[in-house]
Amino acid sequence: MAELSILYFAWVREMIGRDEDMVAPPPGASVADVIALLAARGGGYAQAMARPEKLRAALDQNFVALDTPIGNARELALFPPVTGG
Amino acid sequence: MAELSILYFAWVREMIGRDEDMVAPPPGASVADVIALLAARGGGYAQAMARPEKLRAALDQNFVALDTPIGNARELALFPPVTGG
Amino acid sequence: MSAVVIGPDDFDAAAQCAALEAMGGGAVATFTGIVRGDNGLIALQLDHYPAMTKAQVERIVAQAQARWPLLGVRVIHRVGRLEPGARIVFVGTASRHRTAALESCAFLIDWLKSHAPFWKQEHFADGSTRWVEARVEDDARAAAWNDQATSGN
Amino acid sequence: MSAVVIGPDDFDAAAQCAALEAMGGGAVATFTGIVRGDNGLIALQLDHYPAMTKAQVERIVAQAQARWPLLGVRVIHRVGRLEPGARIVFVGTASRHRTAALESCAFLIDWLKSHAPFWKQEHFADGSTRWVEARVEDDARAAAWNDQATSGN
Repeated sequence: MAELSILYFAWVREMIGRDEDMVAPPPGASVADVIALLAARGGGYAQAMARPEKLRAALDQNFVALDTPIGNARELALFPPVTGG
Repeated sequence: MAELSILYFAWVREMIGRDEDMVAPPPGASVADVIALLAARGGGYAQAMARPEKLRAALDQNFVALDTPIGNARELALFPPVTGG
Repeated sequence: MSAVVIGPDDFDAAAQCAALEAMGGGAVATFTGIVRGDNGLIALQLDHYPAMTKAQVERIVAQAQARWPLLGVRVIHRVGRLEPGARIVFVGTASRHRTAALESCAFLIDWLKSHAPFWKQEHFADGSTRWVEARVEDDARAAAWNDQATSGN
Repeated sequence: MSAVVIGPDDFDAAAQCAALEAMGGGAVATFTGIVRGDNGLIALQLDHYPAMTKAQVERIVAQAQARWPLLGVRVIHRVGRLEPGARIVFVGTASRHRTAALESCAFLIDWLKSHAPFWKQEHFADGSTRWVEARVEDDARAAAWNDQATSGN
């Protein structure tokens, strides 16, 4: 099964205390499914993933909705809504 | 009767060939009446004043519509629509 | 530094921006107009109505300040002979709010175009000259700010 | 000079403006965002997603270029620790047309706010920190550009 790099930014990274993880999501999993898998790890993961509606995601560096299938993507980033500019 | 300074700008000044004139408009005269008086002088005046709808005016340095009475104003400026900026 | 400068001299846009940036807002918007060398144009001659110009521009600036929460405004409009590449006009606004800075900057340049007593004459390489005609769109853009104010947008 | 620069370094806004003014259009619009020292803020820390940031900003620039007739665009966004008074972001556009320069500049800063992967963390004098929350108005302003495109305005 393909490995997926997961990157964290802003308070997601701070709550988890890590910059990234590698996971092997089940076939057909969506971004939301991966978020649920991470939340099940408890601790900072559970805290960061507690309210998926507060999260935004990018698959292979393109913004996607949380119901998007992971497909063959290599990199999933999870972060709060952006606040640049 | 009060004397009124008339100032010309842009192509109005060029057609008339003068920067300014002094006139004594009749009591109750409007800006348009003064324009008609100037047009009656013929030559460059007639040319510059031929189409009043192409002219704009300021009385004592405030933009006014052409039907505005001269009243006690001391200075009338006649010019084309502005093109600054 | 006066908020409004009308005169023949070029200006240091960087110094203007630095002054606006130092006003403690988070947002500075600027617009700079430059002489284009189209169609053989060798110079623009900018005529104005000296006794009226500065007061009228200051009136427009006061309208912008009444309408948006601005920390600073700078308007510089040059007059006289200006060659291609020369700056004609600079508008700069500083605010705590991005939209206030951007909108007031656009308002000011739109209103300068249609409400300040300047006239441009084009001088061409063949010796001919032409007074620039006012554009209907410019009046429409300026009028649109009034419509917005009326409808509360 | 690249149209898009993402990095920790401050920049010479005057040089950016000079480059835009030299592009032969008649109109240059700029927006500069600056760190405000409100409520005891001593620094902003700007986080970003390095592999994605530049490509995403270039995509936004390409959208502006497709939508308005632009001669040049410059976007500079800083990252890392920035103290009050420091520039965070610069957007500059050059066009033959005043409205194209002004509108594209506003579009770019609105879209950077809502579509570029940057995150701001506030650091206060008392040692506390706070991640800035996205503002609903910012999304609404960015979305409004889409509505305009759809309705043909």
